[in-house]
Amino acid sequence: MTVRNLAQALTDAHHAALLADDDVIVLGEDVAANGGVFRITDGLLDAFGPDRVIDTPVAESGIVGAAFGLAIGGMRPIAEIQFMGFSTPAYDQVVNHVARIRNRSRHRFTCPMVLRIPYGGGFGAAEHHSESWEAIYAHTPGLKVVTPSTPYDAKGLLLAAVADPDPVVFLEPIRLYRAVKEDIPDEPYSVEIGKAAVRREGTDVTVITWGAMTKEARAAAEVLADEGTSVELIDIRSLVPLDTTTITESVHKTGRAVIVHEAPRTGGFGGEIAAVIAERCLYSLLAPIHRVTGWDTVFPLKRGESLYLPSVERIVKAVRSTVEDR
Amino acid sequence: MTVRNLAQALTDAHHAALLADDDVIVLGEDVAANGGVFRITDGLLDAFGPDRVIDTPVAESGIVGAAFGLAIGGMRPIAEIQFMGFSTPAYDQVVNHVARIRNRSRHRFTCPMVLRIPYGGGFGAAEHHSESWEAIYAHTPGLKVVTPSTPYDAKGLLLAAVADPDPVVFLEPIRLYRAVKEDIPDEPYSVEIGKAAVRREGTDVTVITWGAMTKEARAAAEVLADEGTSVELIDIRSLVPLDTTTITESVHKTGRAVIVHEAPRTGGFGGEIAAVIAERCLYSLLAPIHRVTGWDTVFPLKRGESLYLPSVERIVKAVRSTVEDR
Amino acid sequence: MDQLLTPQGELLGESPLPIEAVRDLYAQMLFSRQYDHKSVSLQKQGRLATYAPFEGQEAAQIGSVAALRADDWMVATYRDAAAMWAHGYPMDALYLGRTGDERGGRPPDDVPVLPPSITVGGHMIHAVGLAWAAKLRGEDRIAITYFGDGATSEGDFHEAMNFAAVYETPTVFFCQNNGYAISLPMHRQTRSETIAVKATAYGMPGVIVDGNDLLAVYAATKDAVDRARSEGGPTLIEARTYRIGPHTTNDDPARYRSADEEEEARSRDPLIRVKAYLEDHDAWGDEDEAATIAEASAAVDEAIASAEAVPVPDAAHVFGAMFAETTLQLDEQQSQATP
Amino acid sequence: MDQLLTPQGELLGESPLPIEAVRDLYAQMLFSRQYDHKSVSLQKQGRLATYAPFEGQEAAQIGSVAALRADDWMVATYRDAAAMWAHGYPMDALYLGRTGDERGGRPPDDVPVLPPSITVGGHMIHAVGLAWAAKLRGEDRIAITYFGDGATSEGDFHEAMNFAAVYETPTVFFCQNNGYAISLPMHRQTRSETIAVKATAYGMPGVIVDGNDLLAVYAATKDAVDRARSEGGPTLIEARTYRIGPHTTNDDPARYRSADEEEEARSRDPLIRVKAYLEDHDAWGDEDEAATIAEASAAVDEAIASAEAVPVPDAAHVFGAMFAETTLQLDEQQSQATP
Ligand SMILES: Cc1ncc(C[n+]2csc(CCOP(=O)(O)OP(=O)(O)O)c2C)c(N)n1
Ligand SMILES: Cc1ncc(C[n+]2csc(CCOP(=O)(O)OP(=O)(O)O)c2C)c(N)n1
Ligand SMILES: [Mg+2]
Ligand SMILES: [Mg+2]
Repeated sequence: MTVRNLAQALTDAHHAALLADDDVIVLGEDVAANGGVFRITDGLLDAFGPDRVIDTPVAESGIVGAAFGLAIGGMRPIAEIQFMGFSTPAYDQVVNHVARIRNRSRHRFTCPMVLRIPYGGGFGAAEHHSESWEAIYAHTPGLKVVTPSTPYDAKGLLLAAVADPDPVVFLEPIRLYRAVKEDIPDEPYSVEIGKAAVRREGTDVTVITWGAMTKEARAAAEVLADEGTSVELIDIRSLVPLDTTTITESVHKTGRAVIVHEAPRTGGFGGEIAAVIAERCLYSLLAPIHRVTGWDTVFPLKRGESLYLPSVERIVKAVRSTVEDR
Repeated sequence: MTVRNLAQALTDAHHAALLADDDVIVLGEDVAANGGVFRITDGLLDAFGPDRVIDTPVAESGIVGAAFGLAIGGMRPIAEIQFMGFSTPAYDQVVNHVARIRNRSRHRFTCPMVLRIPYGGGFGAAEHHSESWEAIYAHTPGLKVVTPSTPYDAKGLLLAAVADPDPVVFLEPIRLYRAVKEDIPDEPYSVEIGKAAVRREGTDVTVITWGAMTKEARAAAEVLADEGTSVELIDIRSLVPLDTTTITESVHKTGRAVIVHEAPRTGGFGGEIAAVIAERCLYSLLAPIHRVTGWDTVFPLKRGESLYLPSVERIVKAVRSTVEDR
Repeated sequence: MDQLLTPQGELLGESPLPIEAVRDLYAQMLFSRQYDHKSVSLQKQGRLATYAPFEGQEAAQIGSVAALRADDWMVATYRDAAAMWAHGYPMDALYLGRTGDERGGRPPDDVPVLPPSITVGGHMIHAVGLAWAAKLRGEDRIAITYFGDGATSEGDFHEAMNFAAVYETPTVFFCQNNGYAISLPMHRQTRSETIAVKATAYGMPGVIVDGNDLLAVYAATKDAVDRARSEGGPTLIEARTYRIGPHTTNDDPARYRSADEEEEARSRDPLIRVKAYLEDHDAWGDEDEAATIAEASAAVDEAIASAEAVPVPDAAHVFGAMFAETTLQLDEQQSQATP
Repeated sequence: MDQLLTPQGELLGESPLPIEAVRDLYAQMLFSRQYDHKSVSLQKQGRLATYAPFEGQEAAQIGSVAALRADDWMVATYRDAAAMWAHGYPMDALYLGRTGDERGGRPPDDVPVLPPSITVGGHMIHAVGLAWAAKLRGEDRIAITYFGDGATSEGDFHEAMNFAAVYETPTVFFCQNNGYAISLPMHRQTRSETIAVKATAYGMPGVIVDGNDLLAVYAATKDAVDRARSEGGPTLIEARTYRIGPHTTNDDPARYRSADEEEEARSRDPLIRVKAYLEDHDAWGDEDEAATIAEASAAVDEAIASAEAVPVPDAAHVFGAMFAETTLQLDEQQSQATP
């Protein structure tokens, strides 16, 4: 066991994956010599050489399209996009090719690749560096979409993603890279894709979230506990496949649900979760389902960021009104 | 007044828009000499000439990016993408540039353009020709997203979109192009963007849909009426801005809601509507909110299509179980 | 522009192929044309979904495939059925796909041909990735990708060419310049004189060949394939040809080109000159022609019959190939889809 | 590679600009460098968000802008503050933007400069659209777009170049080839010998100029601008320069390039040769240098002060510029955002 933050856990997972399977390669902009803009791939070039850790030109569609061909050709590429805001030039390759080849070839050709995308805001970044577009990937049949909120999950989910026979979009909450640490095993292990994690058990209200918001939600749960409200906190971890069982069981128990995400509200993945609850838990619901989300605006620059991001306060407020409601 | 089908109403609207304002131009693949793959722009080249009706190379990102510059430069471009499945190469231009310029320049530069995208299935098309990706556009702050289901709305919404000071993604239900006709005014008129249409008043259950599914839902409502179930049918017409008032008022009245869309269920825009209802109408709800949607699969080719598309039967079945539920 | 056979069928210089091989390839061209013509009429009868005819492009497709090895990767388009078939993709699978059935997208395990790309431009980089994989794995295979003049306007063409050059992947970029992107003529798609010259932007060799000349196409492709195989990197080939038919069965070429132009193009029909060449060398006669066409016709009919014999799909068909293992959501939905 | 001033400042041939004009441009270069240096230290103090220094690229930016008219469109990037400022974008607005405030994205109404593009590649086509609009509207304006070597790898570069050529828009594509895309050196981004040669793929003229040579940059840009203005269509200019500083204040160049290389580059500092040239012509002295630097320093400090004086934004700032008219959703959300 070693204490690692989420970024270090990801680096550790890369080492393990490259060591375990010669077909695994890493490609992306500045991932080799530079070790990646977030240093996630730092040290991999020295350890595994330029045939396995590959710097690419600035061409996201090319990166994903090449990875697609590499995967069909027998490799296991881990492709990095520097920030989610720069994933859109590759969006066509992802939805029209990566997500479809198994279906259109009836299992004959498959694309076991991992598409790593750092996402989310909260660090005063420049424009286009703080997006949360998980919903546009989750709405694409043929992709699995996961996002870790702990170092343990970061390593386990990335290794599971590399081992997965299908393409996995691996979303990394930038704000948590260095904000969360814990003791994690040095040996390889995997965390099952498609299972939510109950971060805290509770009886009064279910708070459902993922990625960086898990940290805010944990803090909110503390505050609420002090005022006597027992929060059950679910970190879905996997948007696709979604662990509806864990969600519905919890809401049946608590009768209340608050969904928290950083992405803009309209069309955000919170809508999907609310729909699942409204479809399956209606008779258990004691109060309206609340969403605490980013607004339907462009993600603001540094000086306006705090006005946009769901805060501990906003989560606490929403939970309070939910439990008061009847 | 002239009887026109939805396609003819769109052609009529193009004539009106080009006639009314010299800054209006039309560009896209095969829109000029060929009149567009669906003949929507047929006759425009002869009427307005090659400076206003422009064939482009096969380059969707270029089409939208050029239209963006043209719009900032004072023109009012109507850009056509041939099928929604081919809109993804332009997705980066749409979300990172078109949708943002007003905000990032604080109103100094604006992009009054219309992006026309034929969408949806049901006509046995080749791969990539039947997608319903409205949710990925509706989740992008800065865009308005509309879709007509009648010839009257087709003309009125398109003229409203051209007149709008902001970018409008105009989604055209391919299956309805020639499937619906009605008498529409010959002179220009506009239909307000952001207002839903109640296609049928009812008391037992609210069915909410848009685009091609409006036709199936109407037929389902007939069947249900014969069995004594009174359906209130809402065609939202505009996904962004969404007319939540019309939706919530109806559900408060009926106490039941069924949402119908063609897109895959997970992450579809139906989730947003269910979330709005679960947030605002919970205490009026007598039954779970049902979604009748496409499946979480790639849109099937001709021979499998009928297994995928929401049918009158599936809608009727869902409404029945909703009204029986208590 | 490289040419070895004049439109009249006289040989300029010497043939890169023995006469028997040319006979076989000519037979393949006749097979392809049968496939193409029958596809058009089947579509008219509503038995196929939209079809994209390749009439006039047989020399480009058959001649280039002749330069490949059986295990070389192929990534082609909706208009390249002749090339795919010549490389081992079964005709019945091609037909099955065109009836609107995903099962047509699965070639036999030993056929390294991806299902045809319907999107324009996105597939070229896949041939770069496949060739790169072969290189990294030390496999002695190359990858060829087929695309049209219109596809060169897409940004993905640029990125594919650049990646292939930067990583020196064994990829052959085979462009069939048939003069049009649906209704847009080549000279309005780009201001470069040729497609081949675009290779300069990537430090890649670019060659132009008469795409209606079976032998010249073979020779040019063989050069490129040999270069790729011997670690010489990628090549762009521009095969100048013409789409004699409509863009697809939904298209009306009269809207954008003249009957004279089409007539003139027909006179350059790629089959004519090969036949003339073979006849001049007493390697082909009317009975060969008749027998081969009859054989082709029968083979095509058989392929159609077996495609149409495939039972209508059920729900499992729609849900069964999304992932290696199904998901909770897919299971739930499949049960809802099965009344 | 075109050169008019040697690194030592001797003039080859004759100057395209009168000496007074060169004096002004040199003063602009000094202003720009003040801006750049102060930005780096402000960022270190946490008073600016990430900053992308342009030190070493002053001749390319100031020299090219000198060839523009006030109403010509400019579409540039995060590294082109000098060009934007020289074309009228106020320094305080540039600083405001860099503190992380959208209000910095709004130049005065008579300044035809778009806010800097942060995404790489997507903005070039905007200069094509703007130039096209001017052409369609009969306005006598051209559009120039600035981008780096790395941006030429994006598919959007290809589509922008192609559209500009096909529609003959009055667009100048000004590439500052500063040797790197973050850590990736130019020769690993593409296999073409130069960026300029890529113009061939579009039938467009492409020229290479010493980007550290103020006069050569001016001359080359003037040619391209004149061609565009006289309906001669677009031009690609490759200005060979070097990014002396890090990619951004988050970047550590030691990871991918040597100190020697940086040293050698510093010796080609674009300011040195202009100063030497002016001094040789007794058009500049130490007092001019000192006075101008002092003036620049004061102007920059003032710009910083006024940027930092802008009050912290409220909710209206976040919601107020999404559409011309607000929506129900935005109103509801804004009220929720205002405690
Ligand atoms: C990304 C994308 N955009 C548009 C289309 C519609 N489309 C199908 S074929 C075609 C023209 C392609 O021309 P070319 O590359 O020359 O191939 P050809 O059809 O002539 O063989 C277009 C625009 C598409 N399939 N994909
Ligand atoms: C679409 C996109 N991909 C990646 C990035 C991250 N990024 C910012 S600058 C840069 C390198 C650009 O290099 P170049 O075009 O040479 O410009 P320079 O920074 O050298 O001035 C990259 C990859 C981005 N901003 N946008
Ligand atoms: Mg073509
Ligand atoms: Mg650079």
